Amino acid sequence: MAQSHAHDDHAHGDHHEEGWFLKYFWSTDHKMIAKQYLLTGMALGVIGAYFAYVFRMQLAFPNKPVPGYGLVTGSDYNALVTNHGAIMIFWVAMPVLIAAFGNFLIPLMVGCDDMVFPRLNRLSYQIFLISAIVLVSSFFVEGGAFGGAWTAYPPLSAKAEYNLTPLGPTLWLAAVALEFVAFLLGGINFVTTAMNSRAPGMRALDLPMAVWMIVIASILFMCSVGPLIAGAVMLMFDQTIGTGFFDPDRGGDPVLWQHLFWFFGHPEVYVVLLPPLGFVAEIITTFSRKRLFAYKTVLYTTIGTGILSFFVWAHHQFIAGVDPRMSNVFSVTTVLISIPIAELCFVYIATLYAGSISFRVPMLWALAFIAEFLVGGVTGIFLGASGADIYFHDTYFVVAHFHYTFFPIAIIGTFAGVTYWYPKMFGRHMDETLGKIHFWVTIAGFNGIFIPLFILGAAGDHRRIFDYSNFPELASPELQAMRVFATVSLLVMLAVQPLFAWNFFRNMWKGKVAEANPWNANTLEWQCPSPPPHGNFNPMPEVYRGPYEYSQPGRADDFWPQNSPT
Amino acid sequence: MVKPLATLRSATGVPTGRLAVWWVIASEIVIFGGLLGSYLLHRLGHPEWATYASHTNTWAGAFNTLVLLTSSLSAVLGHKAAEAGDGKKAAKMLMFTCLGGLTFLVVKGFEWTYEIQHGYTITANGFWSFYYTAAGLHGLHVIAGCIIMLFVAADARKNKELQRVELIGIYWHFVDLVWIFLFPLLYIAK
Amino acid sequence: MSSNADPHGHEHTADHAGHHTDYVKIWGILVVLLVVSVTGPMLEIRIITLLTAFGIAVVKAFLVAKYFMHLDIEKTFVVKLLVVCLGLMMLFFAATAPDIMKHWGANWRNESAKNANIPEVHHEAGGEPAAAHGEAAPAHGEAAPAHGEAPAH
Amino acid sequence: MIESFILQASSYASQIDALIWLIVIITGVWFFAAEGIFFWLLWRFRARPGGAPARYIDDHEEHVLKYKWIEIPHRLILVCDVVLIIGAITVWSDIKLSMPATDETVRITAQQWAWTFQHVGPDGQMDTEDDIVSIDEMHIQVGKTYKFELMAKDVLHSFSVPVFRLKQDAIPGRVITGWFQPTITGEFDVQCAEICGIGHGIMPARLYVETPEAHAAWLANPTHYLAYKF
Repeated sequence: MAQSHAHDDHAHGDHHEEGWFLKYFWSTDHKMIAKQYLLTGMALGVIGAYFAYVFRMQLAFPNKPVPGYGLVTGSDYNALVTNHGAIMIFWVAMPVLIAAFGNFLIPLMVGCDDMVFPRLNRLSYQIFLISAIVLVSSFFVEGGAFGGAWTAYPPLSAKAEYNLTPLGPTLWLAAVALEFVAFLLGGINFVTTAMNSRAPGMRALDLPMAVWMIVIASILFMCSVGPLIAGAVMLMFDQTIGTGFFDPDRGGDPVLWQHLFWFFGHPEVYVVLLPPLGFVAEIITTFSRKRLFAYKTVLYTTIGTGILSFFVWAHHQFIAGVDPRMSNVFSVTTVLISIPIAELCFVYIATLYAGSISFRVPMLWALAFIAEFLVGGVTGIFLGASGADIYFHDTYFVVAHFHYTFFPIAIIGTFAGVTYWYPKMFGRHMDETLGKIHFWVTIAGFNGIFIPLFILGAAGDHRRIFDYSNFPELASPELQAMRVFATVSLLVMLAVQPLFAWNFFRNMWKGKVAEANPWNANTLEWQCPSPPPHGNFNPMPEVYRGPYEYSQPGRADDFWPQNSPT
Repeated sequence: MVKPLATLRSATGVPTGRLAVWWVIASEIVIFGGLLGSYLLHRLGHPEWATYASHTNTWAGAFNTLVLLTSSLSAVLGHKAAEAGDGKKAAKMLMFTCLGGLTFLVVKGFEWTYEIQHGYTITANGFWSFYYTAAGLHGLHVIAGCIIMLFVAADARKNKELQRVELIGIYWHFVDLVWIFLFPLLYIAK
Repeated sequence: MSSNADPHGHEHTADHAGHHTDYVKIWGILVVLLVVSVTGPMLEIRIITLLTAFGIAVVKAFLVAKYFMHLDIEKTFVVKLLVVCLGLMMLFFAATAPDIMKHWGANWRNESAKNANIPEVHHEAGGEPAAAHGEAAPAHGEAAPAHGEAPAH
Repeated sequence: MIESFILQASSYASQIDALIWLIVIITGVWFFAAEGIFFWLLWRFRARPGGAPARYIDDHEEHVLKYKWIEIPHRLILVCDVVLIIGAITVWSDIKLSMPATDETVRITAQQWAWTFQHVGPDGQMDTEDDIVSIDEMHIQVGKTYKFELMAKDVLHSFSVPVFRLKQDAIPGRVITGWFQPTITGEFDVQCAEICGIGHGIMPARLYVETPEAHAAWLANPTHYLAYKF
């Protein structure tokens, strides 16, 4: 029952034929809102990647005009680095991983027709779109964009006479605040739908891991963003009205902002980590035809990691002037949080045992996620141990560490999710060979960028310095050669991305038509037509078993959909 | 706009509307918690703020607390009426709650103009910055509550969506709770 | 998430209907507590001020949450969620206090906060005569409030 | 592990490098074990045409495997973490918490885009007539233990001397103290490690660790450097 994507005929309820605008821009259908988030996130991902290209060219070939940008001055460099970080975390990782896949998957995997509050869902996307526009507009205002790092530490971010960009910081802060509002509204939708609208017969432990992970991520976000919203109000007043919340001369304290920011900051990195872990769980079970190893262990370690993530935030501030005695406390909790995450990785690796692993493109991405994330997790111990962090803090070692965690999360996790659910989202298949070429070049390029950065960080390269020629020790030819190598690897990686774009957009119309369950998976989203019509299921599914009952002994085919009675 | 089937299901036993409002309350606790926590940190660190705080008008604060408590009473009576299915009484009670909110804002308006005229503006010093930010954010929530209440009362009068009376009631009680803590922190600790 | 999956839970669970606390009585108690919490601090005794102002605020909050918000008959995971959020705020307060509330520590001291700590003895920032404690006499003198900050470091 | 990339020029540099070595060994073992098993499983259980299908692991076998593959590594990691924590805290406490008897004090002030160093001068007393204040240059004597008082005038900065393994943020409104003891002579870089605006990349300073004679010579004729009352 292949349905061409262009025309949405469905049997569920009478639905007048919507106009072009209503269908694509004013839709309350969770699947359309998911695609809106996905495409907006990808568009901003292109902008973020462009910033990375420009400042990496400046680092490799200092003070030479960068093709496609021109000469990169000190303030340009700071603005590019600041907004590369902010865009990639707030406007690429969160919308794509939580909002796009959350919107698309939760109603389908839970077996209901839509999100609980469709109009609130549409409103949250619109507020997110406004926040993206406000952020991009901050580049065209007088004085340029905000250049005080994505952590926006006052007094630099609070006073225009220090950051020399009068309008940039306020616009940047307004964009971030709007983005928080969008994800608070979205989060409520995700959590309520997942908790309340489960299909009849679906117990909590029958939920696929992807739903659990997105729900726990939303809960972590909602419980941690509060103090930063209060902080953003205070910083906005400091910037505009001239109050002294973070001004040491007027009774304020800059360290308070650091605490408010990182109290949100660390749970935030787990907010973006959990959804890809959920996608990886779905993909490795499907392509190794194996039951997820120790479902309960995965769930309880995830909840444990979530709780522990509230106790570790000051490891970002070991040498930032917090009391050294507190640093010891946070060093203990930070090193201890490596235990649940290591356990999670071991459980995923153990799932592959006694499987029959087929290396399709989604599986390649999911396996690459595990392999690369292990590097990120392991190098985090160097920074969590307070003694070693004295040297490593704010060097390129830190940059390499968090790219080995963020890149698997935001890029590898997204490609895994997109290639796996593409047939369901668009009703057609992506090309396999193009996918593999894109995979191998991207992974090779990624490692080529960040392994040299580990070495540069160990050699003493500090962050956010646009020209190392002022530092004799760092201006040595060997270190400069490594910076050039990293930049060239970035160029190689960026060069292959249009291949993915071509594969992604062309196959929406020209790709091989996909059947309902191309990967023979068990979860509910594969039990309705691709792409699912408005109202998703007809009739509404009942659930009889867990999501991972693959290779049941004594059954003909090696998968057992959740909703099939026999 | 036909309601999706998802809204009618209640796997946790808590109706969807109320579950969503509890999540709103949870995220609001963390927002006000962050702001009041920062205020308390500074307040305990700077004993001299007590002298600045002596210029707040305790009587206005006390009267406002009384107003909000009374409006909480009418909100819960409205919820009781809605449960009994009496949409008209529920709407009347909600309008009374809204009136309480407006009185609160009017009293705050007079209070603030008096203080600003005497030079205690938001940029005067740390205490007044927190005073206007915290009370201002709370005031915004009172305004938002009143506006939503008007819509809910309009529907309730026609006996439609009666469960929303309870939902806006919970939100209003939370706004009252925040003021119950704001009052001693800003007005009494002298 | 408790998983009693009653398939089609009726939209408006009726568990509230049979519950008739006398709301006006609760309101009466709250008003009495308010009066006490306002008069208590007037005795100028610090411990009484703390006890009445903040102790009673907690009691009032408990009453509103229990009776008005019906948290006593709400599902337990909702109560747990709200308590966890409060706990997070206390955690944030406890871990941030050594840096913000205290102005010195191991190998550091907060000079600017320390200077500001010298309570202006009997004169308001801006030098108008001492506003007698508690009495709401409008402080005359120049309206422009001098910043209450420490001498520029 | 990092001494091959950068010199060890202060007394506690070797302590930090030893801690880094400890972390490299512990995390390296776990990392290569996990990746090794991971790639082995991929190769061993790859889907071959006509190969064995996937085997269903029932709850009992999963419980046994879980104990072997998850519980035991879980406990071992806990032991490794305890060792790491003890190492980290001892190094941290020696450097940041304790303040040994210091011979001299240096006052370092960071501002938007320059470092100001106030040396005690020949009389050894701070804030006396003969203090020597120099911009972007710090002159110290090898072997002496120095106490530094770090301040910032405007925004956050961070005093970082990679070869000393010394890094401490400077916060406006706060005075943060610490210590270091140079062990080899030479000219070294001082970097700002906290973003402080447009000039963050162009506020390097030079650190001159001199022999006692050279230091005395420098002290003798401070006219060469900016000497003015602070």
